[in-house]
Amino acid sequence: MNLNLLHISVFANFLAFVVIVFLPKTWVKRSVTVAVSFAGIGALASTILLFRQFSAPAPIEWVIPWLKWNSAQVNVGYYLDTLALVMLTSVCVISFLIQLYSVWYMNEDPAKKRFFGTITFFTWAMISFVVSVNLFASYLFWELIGLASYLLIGFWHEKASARAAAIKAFVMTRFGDLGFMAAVILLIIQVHNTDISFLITQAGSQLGQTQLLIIVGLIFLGVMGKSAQFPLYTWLPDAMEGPTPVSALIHSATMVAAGVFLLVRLFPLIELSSAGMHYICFIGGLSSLLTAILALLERDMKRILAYSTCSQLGFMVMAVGAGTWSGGMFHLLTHAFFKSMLFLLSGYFIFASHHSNDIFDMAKVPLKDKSKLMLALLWIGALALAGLFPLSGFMSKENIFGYLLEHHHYGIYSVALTISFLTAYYTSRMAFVVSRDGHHQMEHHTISKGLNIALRVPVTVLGLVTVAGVWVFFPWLKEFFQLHLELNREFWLNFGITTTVVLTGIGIAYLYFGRKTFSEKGWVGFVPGLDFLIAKKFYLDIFWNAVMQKGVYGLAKAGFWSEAHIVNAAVNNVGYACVRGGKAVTKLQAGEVQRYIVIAVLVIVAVVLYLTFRG
Amino acid sequence: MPLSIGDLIFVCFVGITFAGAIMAVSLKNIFHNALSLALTLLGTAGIFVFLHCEFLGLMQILIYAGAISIAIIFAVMLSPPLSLKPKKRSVTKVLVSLSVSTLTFVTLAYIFIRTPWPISANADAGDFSATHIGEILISRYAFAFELISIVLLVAILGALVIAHEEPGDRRLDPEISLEDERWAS
Amino acid sequence: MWFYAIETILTVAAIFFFASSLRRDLNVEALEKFASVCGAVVLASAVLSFGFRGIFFAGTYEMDAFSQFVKLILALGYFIALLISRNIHDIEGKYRPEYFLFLTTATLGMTVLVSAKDLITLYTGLELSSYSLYLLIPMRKHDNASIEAAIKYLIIGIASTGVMIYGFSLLFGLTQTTYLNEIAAKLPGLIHLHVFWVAFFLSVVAFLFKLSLFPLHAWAPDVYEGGNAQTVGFISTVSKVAGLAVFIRFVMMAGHDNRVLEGVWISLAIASMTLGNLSALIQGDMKRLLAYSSIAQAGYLLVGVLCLNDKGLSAAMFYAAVYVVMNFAAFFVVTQISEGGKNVSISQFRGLSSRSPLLALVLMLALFSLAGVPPLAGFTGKWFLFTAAVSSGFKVVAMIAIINSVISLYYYLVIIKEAYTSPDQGAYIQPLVLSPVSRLFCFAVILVLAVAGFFPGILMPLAAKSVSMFFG
Amino acid sequence: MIYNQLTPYLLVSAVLFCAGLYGIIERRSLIGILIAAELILNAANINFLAFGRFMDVDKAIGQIYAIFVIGLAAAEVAVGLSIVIMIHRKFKSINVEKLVKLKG
Amino acid sequence: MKFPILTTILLAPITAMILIMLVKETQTKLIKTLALVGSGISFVLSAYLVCTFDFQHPSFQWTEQFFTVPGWGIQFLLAVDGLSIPLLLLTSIIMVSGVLVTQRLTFRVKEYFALLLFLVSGAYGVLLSMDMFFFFLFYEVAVIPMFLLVNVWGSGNKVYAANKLTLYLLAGSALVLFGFFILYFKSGLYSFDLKALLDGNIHFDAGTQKWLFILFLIGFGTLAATWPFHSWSPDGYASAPTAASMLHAAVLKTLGAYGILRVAIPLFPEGAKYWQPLMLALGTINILYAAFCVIAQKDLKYIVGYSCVSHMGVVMLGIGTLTQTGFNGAMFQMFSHGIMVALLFACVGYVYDTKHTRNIEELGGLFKEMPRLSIFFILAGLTALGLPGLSGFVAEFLVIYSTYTVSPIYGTLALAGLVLSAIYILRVVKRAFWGVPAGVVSVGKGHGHDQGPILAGEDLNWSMSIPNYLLFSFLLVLGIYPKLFTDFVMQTTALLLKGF
Repeated sequence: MNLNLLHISVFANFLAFVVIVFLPKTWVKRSVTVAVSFAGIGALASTILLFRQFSAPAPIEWVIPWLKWNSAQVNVGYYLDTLALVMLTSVCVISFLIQLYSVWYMNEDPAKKRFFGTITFFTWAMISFVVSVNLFASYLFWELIGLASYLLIGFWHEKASARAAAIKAFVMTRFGDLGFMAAVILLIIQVHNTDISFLITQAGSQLGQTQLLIIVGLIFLGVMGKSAQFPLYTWLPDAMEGPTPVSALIHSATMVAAGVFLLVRLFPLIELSSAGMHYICFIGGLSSLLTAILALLERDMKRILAYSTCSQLGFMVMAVGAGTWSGGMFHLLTHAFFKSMLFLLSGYFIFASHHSNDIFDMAKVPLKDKSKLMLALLWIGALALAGLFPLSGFMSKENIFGYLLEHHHYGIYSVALTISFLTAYYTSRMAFVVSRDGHHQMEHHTISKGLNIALRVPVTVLGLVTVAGVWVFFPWLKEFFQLHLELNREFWLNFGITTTVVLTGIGIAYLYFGRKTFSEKGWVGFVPGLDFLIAKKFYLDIFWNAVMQKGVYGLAKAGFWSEAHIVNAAVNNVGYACVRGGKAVTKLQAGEVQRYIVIAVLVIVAVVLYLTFRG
Repeated sequence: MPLSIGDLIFVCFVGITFAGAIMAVSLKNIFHNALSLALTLLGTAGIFVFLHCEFLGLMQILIYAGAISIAIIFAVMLSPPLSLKPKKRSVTKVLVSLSVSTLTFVTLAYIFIRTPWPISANADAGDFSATHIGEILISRYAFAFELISIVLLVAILGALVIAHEEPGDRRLDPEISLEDERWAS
Repeated sequence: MWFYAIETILTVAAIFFFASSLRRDLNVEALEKFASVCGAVVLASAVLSFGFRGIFFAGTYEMDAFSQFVKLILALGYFIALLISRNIHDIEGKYRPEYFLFLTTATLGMTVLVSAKDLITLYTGLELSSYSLYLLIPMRKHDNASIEAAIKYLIIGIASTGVMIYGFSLLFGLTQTTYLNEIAAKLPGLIHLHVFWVAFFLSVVAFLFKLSLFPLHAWAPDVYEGGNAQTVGFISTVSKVAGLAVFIRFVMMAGHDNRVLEGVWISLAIASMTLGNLSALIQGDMKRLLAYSSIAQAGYLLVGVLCLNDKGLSAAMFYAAVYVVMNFAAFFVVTQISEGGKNVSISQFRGLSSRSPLLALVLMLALFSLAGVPPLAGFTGKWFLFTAAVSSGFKVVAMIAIINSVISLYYYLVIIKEAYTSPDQGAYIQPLVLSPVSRLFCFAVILVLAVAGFFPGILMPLAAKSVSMFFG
Repeated sequence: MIYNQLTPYLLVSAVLFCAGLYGIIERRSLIGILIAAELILNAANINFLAFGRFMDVDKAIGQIYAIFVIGLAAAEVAVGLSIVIMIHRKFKSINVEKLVKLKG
Repeated sequence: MKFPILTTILLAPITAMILIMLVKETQTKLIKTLALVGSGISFVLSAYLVCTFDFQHPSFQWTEQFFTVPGWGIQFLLAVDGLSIPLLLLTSIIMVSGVLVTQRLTFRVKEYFALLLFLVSGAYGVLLSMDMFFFFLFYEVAVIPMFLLVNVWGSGNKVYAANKLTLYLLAGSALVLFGFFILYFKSGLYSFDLKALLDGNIHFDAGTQKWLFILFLIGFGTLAATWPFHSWSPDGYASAPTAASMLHAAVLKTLGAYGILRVAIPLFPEGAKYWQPLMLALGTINILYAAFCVIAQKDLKYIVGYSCVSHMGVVMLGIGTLTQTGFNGAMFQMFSHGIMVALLFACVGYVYDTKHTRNIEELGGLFKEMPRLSIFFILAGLTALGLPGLSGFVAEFLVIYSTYTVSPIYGTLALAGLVLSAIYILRVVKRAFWGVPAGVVSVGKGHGHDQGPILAGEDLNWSMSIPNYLLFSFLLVLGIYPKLFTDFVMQTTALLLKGF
């Protein structure tokens, strides 16, 4: 029964994809219905599965052999323990909600069919990645996730920026993916088995410390790509070129979540390499900090959210690197819900401000033209992101802080605090600005009733989860994630510190943006050089552009040149040499018969001399 | 080594032959060349006699010195402006030809002198007579003898066909003159 | 008397042509038809007398397996030559009997050449064929090139024959006989003498000339360009095969375990192949190109001969046999394309496939076969040649030959490209109508080239049998 | 007794041979070339007869060789001359150096 | 006597060719039907062979022998094993789709199909022949028709391309030819029987092995477009008509690699070991160099051509590992790459015939204009960049995996090739397929005669996309369930290593 439910949750989206592919071109509406209803079935099945399977003693395993060669075998199938289960459910549910939302958002897009086809495919790939039995199979779906995100980011391919962003996303993540692939290959070579259950239990003991470090490093390279870690995060802000639901999906439960999930999934293996852990922690913290800084001056709402995603992902990675898989994972879960909600809301506000992403344009829209519900949810989401009690974000962050304190990682703790402060500042900056009452008169958009549901239901559900979800499921979560939320002295100390930091952040944001007059840059303008660095995006985009332009395209041009001037020239010259030889030889054939005879006689005499004087 | 009379005569014939040969290839006038060739052939006939081949010597004079030379002279006569206006020799060509033929001669002479020829002890004992030649010719070499008649037939007929003057040939069409580059189509 | 089938029939044919040359009211068409029939009869007699063996005229003339096989090839070439000698535009009708006569006597001379076991007979046969060919070239009317070609041919010919007869005289001095068998018998006492090898080499110079091998190749391009296509086709195939046959006889007379001249043959083969192929690369006239190609082909043949074993010789004979067909086929296409018997430049092949697909196909197959492209006879022949060369230890020669055949492919490809490229837009395409006999000939060529290429098992045993007599 | 030795004859023939060779490659006149070719054949003839005399061989054979050479030389000259005459008729010249249209 | 199925596979296209030559030029329908029937028969029979093939049995099956040349060790011997049978299927698939793709041809139809059938019969012959004479015979038969196909039906700089392609390949094959003669001689068998040679446990001494191996490597490698002997391939394909490019890129290149696996590896194990570093290096250079070259290209056909070269590098790398997995991967790549590149060429050919340009800077928005075609192109492109779920990934994984077992450095470099392939494929998709349709279509001067005029912007219709579906289905099926394929070659590739 549980296996069947699992089948349903995994293949519901896939089925939708297949059906949509084979639907005739003109059946656009029906394809939307198919997608949403199948996703709904999947979400339902996974939720039921969550309740039935959560406390089950043994994971579901279901295996079919896929590829075999002399030294190893690769299987595909399910390995569903609680970790995967939780992830599965959240992916299914969030994806369903986002698809529902897309019914509104994509209503007028002619290419809806393609959109829903791809998004169901995307969801399926992510789900399959999550439940995959084998690391190799995980890799397969990992790549498919990349493909789907590529197709979705480039969905509006008429825009040059969308095309560029899609390629950037795919190539940069692929760069990381190859690390993953190399890791898989090395694992196969070293331990001949890449089953997840094997890797997290026995593989570590069969590997030396160096091998382990290499493998962990390579896996983390994949994570850096997918989860947008320094220095590969630059694709993520650009990925905002896709439709907003896509951003919501990519930034919450799929794509970027895959990286962190992979880290958590393999945590027992990764944990064994302390150097690897340090490295992961460092990279996570660095990315988190840098992207948080980048968000400080951003005006594009979606990009702010994107940077915040990077930052939060870095935060999770840092937590995992610091040694708490549960901290990372739990934050991933809570973050998935409120971040997807924020993105969906951004879709609404962009719509409300006549398709401008700029928060200061949104500020110009009169308050009465903004839905109160949406504003409320925006604040909920923003504060959850900032980590304010009692929202889900608070809980998951507090968990991490608690762990850090408990294990005396004070350095990391302080970095985390800084990030927390920055997060609180820029999220509330965004919320303050968006919820301003503007005076620009704009004609009011009306949203038809059916669509209204599609718009409101998903965000409301996500909002509810953000507010109440963790509290409802608290006992389960606490048990499973071993949350560091004992109400002891340290907890209160921690609570005090973090709340102070968050409130300070919000307060500063209020000072600059909450009142009647506001400055665009806020306090950042006072820090010398910071705005410059932000404007240059820490030179990272420039660096990667240079790698692309100077490196790859430079080499391409070099290849082109050598092709023309070395390889082809060599071949052509052989031909020319033959022709030249022909011309030279025919000089002997000058038409004078006596010359012919002289040549012949000379050769004959030479032969005669040879015959006379040989040996 | 003292020279006998025979030697002297032999040397005379050789001298005639050489002189004729050299004149035949070096004089500029074709007519003189042809005459020199006849001289050479005469000299050669004399040498043949020294080789006990009187019959061949006769044949040489009859066929060669007679028929061939006359045929050549005939050709010379037939073609009025045939005698080229003596042009200057190309020095390069003479040098090249001279060195090539000298090289050849040196090579041949070296070989001939170095070779231990299997000379028979009683060299002059055999039957050199024309009768014997005739016997062998129509027995052993009968087939070749028959064949040579076909060769001669072909040669004569061919000469007739090729040298036959077409009515229109005299009028030389300037388009197909030697200077025209196009006739090689 | 029918032992001499081919020779007799050729002589009778010669007499007939001679008689018809005396007639004033000549029906050229009837004569051409008769000539074709005559060729067929000669071919048939060659087939019938294939198995005949015998020694005649006091040992000067012998029909053995080798000579009969070669005569079969010669008769085939003769037949093809007469078959394609219809509607010759560049030889006047009134000279047609002489044309056929000289072709016939040339063939007769060659049959004598391959059967002669005596140097005098051989010399006579050689001269008979040579003179006939010298006379054929200038018969092309109104074309000064043909006369120039003829005199060049003649001069080089008589020079090489002179060298040969000088060599014969030395051979005579050393062996005191004119019989090939007796010369062979006396060899053991002579092979240590340098002068013997000199004499031997000088003796084969005229055959190198017939084969158009380096260094006596130089007449070929000029003669091919100057002569009319049928004659030149005949010279490049039949005459070459005869030269090859007598060359093989000479070389085998010196013994198959004797490697004194090996280095010479190798050098000549390599020089011929390379020179021929490189020169052909830059040619514009089709016949001239074929001349250079035939020089190269002679080089390939020599590769087979220099192995001096049954493999090499049978490969050479196989190749010679298919060479006759493919080279004649190429010349046949030239005769069909040429306008009024004029020379054909390569650009004139353009659009041939639209004018006559069959002819284009024949051209392509013939040229590919010459280039050694499978599955055609030329490929199989080369395969045998190179197999023989490698297994006799001549790896470098084989490699050079293979490289050469790649180079040669270029100029064949250029022609084929022209033939198959569509004519320029707006260009008037004159369809080429082939006579039924020509069509039949085309089909026969295609069949032969394909079958001999793919089923070498048919022809190869014959070739192998013909040379096996050299190896006891 | 020079004339009773083989080598002098051979040397004479070599001289004739080389003179002929020289003529063939040097002469401008086509008839000159034909004449030179005759010298080569004569050189061979001297050889045949000399070998015929000095070697242990049927004395007729060398002579028969020579007879054939003479006979064929006659045919050769006939053929050659006919072509030369034709050349003269067409080109008004028998200079071999002018016959260089066929080349390349 | 059992039905001579292999001979029938070989004879079907030849018979069709002869029949076509006898048909009148104007009966194009009949000609096309004949071509389809001829290639269809081979397809059905090879599919039948695949189904009935006993893949547990490593050595030759279905042996057929007909005639011999006494004294020369030549015989007409046909047989298949695990190496040849997948490629046989590949050939027939490509041929059928090639014929289907060319249904609109109106220019010199008769000759076109005759040549195409001739070419494919050569390919069959190479795969089936177990005698070096016939192997080589068919090898060149497969190479030669391309010359006319490019010259007559090609486009662009076709004369140069045709000459280069033909001469280059024949120069390469000259080495092979030479090698065969040496084998004939050195093996001591004095026979061209390849089967006997392979079964005979003949050991060549180390020195011989070394130079013979490199001879065959370069000889066959030229056909497999090994760097630096690859330059015929992009030029040739850019100029060739669609079906010819398909067949050539898919089948003929594969034959080069097949030759190495068939002849060089099992006969010269020590030579292979000696030259292994070279093979690895060449394979890697092939992958990277060609990938960089693609990035700089603008012509769609050049792009596909160079990517084809890059992918053949994977094959070479797989062979160079000298491991069973590597061989499996190489075989897998041959098959998958063949199908993929055929699909790519089919799409590009259609684009060119429709838009009369192949310059990606002049194209754009094809996805809007012809979505079905674009999807096929993109899917094939995704196979090219090694996307899991499509067959290209499995092949590249197997090869890279085995490369890692031999040399992690080359493995890593090969991995980098995957990034590059992503860059170039996506670049094409971005420039040519995405975006808004380019307004002005410039009609190129030397456009080919491959197909009749098509209205600008018309998408593939159902019947035209049948070959695309056919090809893609193989990419998908093998990508999803690769065991189907690897089971076939497993036993035979193990046998290849018996001398190691």
